[in-house]
Amino acid sequence: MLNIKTIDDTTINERVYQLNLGPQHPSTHGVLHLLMKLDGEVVVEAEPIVGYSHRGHEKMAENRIWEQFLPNTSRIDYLSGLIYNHGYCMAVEKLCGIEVPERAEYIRVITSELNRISSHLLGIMAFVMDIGAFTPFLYGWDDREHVLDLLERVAGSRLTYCYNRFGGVRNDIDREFCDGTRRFIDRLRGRFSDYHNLITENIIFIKRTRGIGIITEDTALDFGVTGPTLRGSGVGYDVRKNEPYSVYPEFDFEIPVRKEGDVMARYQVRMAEMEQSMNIIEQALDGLPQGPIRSKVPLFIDPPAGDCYFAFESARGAVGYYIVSDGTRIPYRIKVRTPSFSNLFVLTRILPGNFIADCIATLGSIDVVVPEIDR
Amino acid sequence: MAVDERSPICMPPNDHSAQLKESPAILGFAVLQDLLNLARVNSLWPMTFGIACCSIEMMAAGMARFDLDRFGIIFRSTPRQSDVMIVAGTISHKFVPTIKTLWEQMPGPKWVIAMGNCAISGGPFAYEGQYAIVNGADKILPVDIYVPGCPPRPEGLIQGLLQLQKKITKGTIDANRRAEKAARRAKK
Amino acid sequence: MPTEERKKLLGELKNSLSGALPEERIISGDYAKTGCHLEVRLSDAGMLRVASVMKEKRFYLETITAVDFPDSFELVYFYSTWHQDFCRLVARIRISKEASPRSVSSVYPEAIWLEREIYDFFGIRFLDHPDLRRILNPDNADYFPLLKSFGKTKLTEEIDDILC
Amino acid sequence: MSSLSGLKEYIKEILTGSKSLLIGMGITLKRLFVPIVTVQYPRRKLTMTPNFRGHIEAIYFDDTKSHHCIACGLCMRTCPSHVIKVQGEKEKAGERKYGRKYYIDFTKCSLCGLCVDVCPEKTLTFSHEYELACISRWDGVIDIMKRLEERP
Amino acid sequence: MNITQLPIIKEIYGFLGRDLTAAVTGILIILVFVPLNSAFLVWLERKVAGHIQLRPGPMEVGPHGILQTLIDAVKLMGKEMITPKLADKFLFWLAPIIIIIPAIVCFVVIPFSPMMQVREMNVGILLIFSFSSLTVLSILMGGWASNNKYALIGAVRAVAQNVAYEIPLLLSTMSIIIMTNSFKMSEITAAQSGVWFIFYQPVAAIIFFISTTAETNRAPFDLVEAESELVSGFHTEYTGMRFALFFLAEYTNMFIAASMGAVLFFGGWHGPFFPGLIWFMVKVYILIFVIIWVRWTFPRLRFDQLMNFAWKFMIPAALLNLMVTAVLLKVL
Repeated sequence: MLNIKTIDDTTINERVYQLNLGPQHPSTHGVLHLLMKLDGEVVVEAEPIVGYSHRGHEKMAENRIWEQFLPNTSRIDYLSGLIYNHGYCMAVEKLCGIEVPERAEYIRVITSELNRISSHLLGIMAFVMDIGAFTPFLYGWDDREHVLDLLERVAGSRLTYCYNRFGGVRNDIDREFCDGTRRFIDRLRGRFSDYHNLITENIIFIKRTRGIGIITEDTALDFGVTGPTLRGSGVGYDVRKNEPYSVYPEFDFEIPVRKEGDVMARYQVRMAEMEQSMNIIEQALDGLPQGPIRSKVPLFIDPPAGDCYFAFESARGAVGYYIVSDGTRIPYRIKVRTPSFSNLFVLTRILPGNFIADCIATLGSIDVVVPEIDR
Repeated sequence: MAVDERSPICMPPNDHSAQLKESPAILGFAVLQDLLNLARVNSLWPMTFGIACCSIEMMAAGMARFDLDRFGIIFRSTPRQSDVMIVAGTISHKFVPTIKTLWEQMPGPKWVIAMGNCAISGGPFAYEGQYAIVNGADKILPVDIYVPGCPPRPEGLIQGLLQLQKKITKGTIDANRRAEKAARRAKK
Repeated sequence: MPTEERKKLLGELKNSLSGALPEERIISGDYAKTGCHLEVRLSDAGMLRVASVMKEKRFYLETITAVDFPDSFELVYFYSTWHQDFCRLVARIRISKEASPRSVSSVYPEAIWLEREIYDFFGIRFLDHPDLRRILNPDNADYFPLLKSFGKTKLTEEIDDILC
Repeated sequence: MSSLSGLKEYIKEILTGSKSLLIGMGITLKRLFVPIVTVQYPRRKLTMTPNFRGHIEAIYFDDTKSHHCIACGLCMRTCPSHVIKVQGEKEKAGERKYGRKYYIDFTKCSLCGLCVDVCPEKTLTFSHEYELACISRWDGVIDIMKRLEERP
Repeated sequence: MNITQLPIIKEIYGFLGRDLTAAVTGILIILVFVPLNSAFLVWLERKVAGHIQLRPGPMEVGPHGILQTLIDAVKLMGKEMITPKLADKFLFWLAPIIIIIPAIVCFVVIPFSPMMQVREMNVGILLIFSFSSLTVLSILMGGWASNNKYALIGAVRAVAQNVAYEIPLLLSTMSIIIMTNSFKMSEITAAQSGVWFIFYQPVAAIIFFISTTAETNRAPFDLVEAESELVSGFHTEYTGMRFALFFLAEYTNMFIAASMGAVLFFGGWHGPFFPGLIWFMVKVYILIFVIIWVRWTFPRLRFDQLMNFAWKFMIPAALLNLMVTAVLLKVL
């Protein structure tokens, strides 16, 4: 019924041999370990082994007051740290019933979407590099540096942000940020044709990605796959649309969906999502209200006893914070549902029967961030 | 420098800077040694070895904006062909054997840079009750340069690499190793 | 957001759930406060039945987690839909500290890793689990870190040295 | 006829494929002549934005010719990783305390800015320092008061 | 003044005979030229790659980093040489030495200019082909002896790839050979004094270019050392100078392939105004630039696609081309 097997040394014979891909390997995006059984170059079984960057985030939450977990959230998934920041703040605000000024929500959405663009740029380009083209990676980074400049301007750091606060955000955005964002969006739109010519329409790229690593809808249901990986399989599920939070309902945007479920589809979904993010940012900048950026919140919050689940969409899929409070200043339990954890486990189902090169492409197209899996 | 006895910031047990003296020239080989050192500092090849957040900034340092290739620094994917190990990220207990193996696989002379606060001291993850991480790469590797920051900017890493170049050309590393050897011999 | 359709879906869900679990309590949740539309409190090993009902309705298993309360564990299962009319269901079960609950991994393969993680963190052993090993911590670890009784370990001592 | 149409497809694919390859090469050739974007770091440096977060430092106020730290210890308590150590003393009994010593261990800081936020006297800010590489782990311990004195 | 008029040279001539002297001096020149040339090529590659990627490439060592690769070589000499414990020690030691032999021998027959050819042979092209297929032997030896799975996969890939691409390479060259009726490099060059062969044989030129790229294991055919799949392929376990020899051989092979291309299709040393040597070098470096440019543009092929491409497209196309050439030659 389940074709999930774990790799067992005893079944190795002369024909089949074992290959450890990782934990240190150029294409495992950090310290992922793929244990594979190979017949020639064809994968017979594959098992991801995780935990090499387990840092105990959840235990740490139980040792700190609510505010002190804030910097950690952006280190769970360092590529979309602001989105995690945003989500954690919203979860705690939901638990405590804190109102957030509208301007703050707009700023949060703008920064989150910028972060999503930067994450997708890196994700796509790293995936293209895994396929063997090195130059697009640098072009993507060139664009990404502009996003990072913008985010550094408002949030103060390039990668691991701690920008959102309970009840608002830390700094207001200025005119230069707004203008810079618009300039960046124009620039990135111009660059898209280059990317399409250089990558999407390249015959080698198409040959390498079409029909590879297919995740069907049923497989996705079995494994709880979310995010662009799911939307490449023909399901238009996006937390921003299906379960709206923040001020997302006020914006007009689409959820890009591809039917094929292969590596190419996931790549295309990410490309289209960047365009949608740019639309959201433009609308948010146009409708940016005036007003305070942070509501009155006590220095240290004391949430009421109770629990709540809050879901939001990071660049990799549906994230959930399950928060249990016992009424003290210290969280009783914080569980983070991270999308890469579920997305990665699909590999055991879809990798067997593929070549090593396809495994690398599939892994790249799922776009995992290892500390997010390991927490 | 200690503030008081219950200081949360533990001060160094002994002064490290005392060891970092200029190296005396080794007999007639000083010129050769200098030439080799010059070659070494100008082609420090780090290993493609990212663990966590800092690895992204490490990549950024190699990309178009900062371009490590200007200094002759190119990333090699196999430890056999690399000179510098940039420990960029939190080291978990599960990962320690791997790091040690990688370090042993590198051919000498080799150096370590601890990039980011996690690799220096455990950083934000060193809290009471922590069970998963090693607080600092210097617990398992002989770290030469520390680049603090969470994560450090790419410029910070480049500055660290330039510091390492200085340290190599000054010969302080050789001097340290020789001092260690002499101490061991004296013990015997 | 189509509230009418959601009401219909919730009604159907309640029906089929109460068909499968005659003795269990099904409560409407307060979405604005807890983030869940429906809450099921299980008293015994009903999680497999809930899981198969949810699978039939094409819900996906969002996550499984455990909470270590002073006298018992609480296992929490979150299910939600991909449909436009969004709906989230939470199933809770209180188990004693020594109990071995049944695994839902035969219905949702995703649960294999999620339950391994719970075992890794809390030491809860799931019955009928195909591959119950450590997942995040080293294989030879002898601790369950997320237990409230998990105090300072040997590993933490050196960190404490630095802290003060 | 199917094989013929298959052959047609095949040839068409080869032609469009070669065209796409040539277009790709055109893009990289174009970039070969675009000016480089590199900031040649030790020679030229980027200017940091006003919000940039380096390690924290005390603000110099003109009215008191010093900082305003009252050694309340709020920053010490808020810090997630116990980075800050501050000590103050009273000049006379009954007066407010005045911060004398202020150390941060930057090698554990996570740059969250909670200390800056909670400071009641608003005397903390972020420096724009990022070149902090050092050869000893303890060089990361920064004496803020000393930095204030040595300020240009 | 003619260098052969010097008394000392005359004396040596008298002792050794003209041919042998020319051969010895030629080989000495080659031994100096090969490392310097590949150092320059590596620098060129890093520079071109840099500018394609909007960055400057090596800058700090020498003016615009021109001494970078020499410094790298000095460093690699000073590195520890590691032989893995479970490796086949003899083969592991032998592989880097074998790979350098064809790289040097092939230079013997390359006509740099009408005067500058170490040894004129009437089977020049055959010599290059036969020796360059030795490269794959060394790759196989290195990969096998390393006792590393990545290296082994890389080596096995290399063998299959080289076998597959040697056939279209030979077939496309054959269409030139039946046009000139000669295996001599200099005669082929001389036949192009009017029109370059690329205008007669564009299909053969394309096939030749693709196959040499594959033969020299350059992207998009660099499956042998595909970094994202096989870490570093067959030289994963090689350190220091041994690795440098593999690197040297790769770039020298690239030079040989480009000079073959220049001789076969671009008229060798022919060109107006300048001496033959300059024309030859310009043509070779332009070809090398194209190879580098291709490498930094395209993704890598998958292994089965690589083989399909060779057997299902390149070989039929090359055969067809050869047939058409033969028929036309007969008819005209």
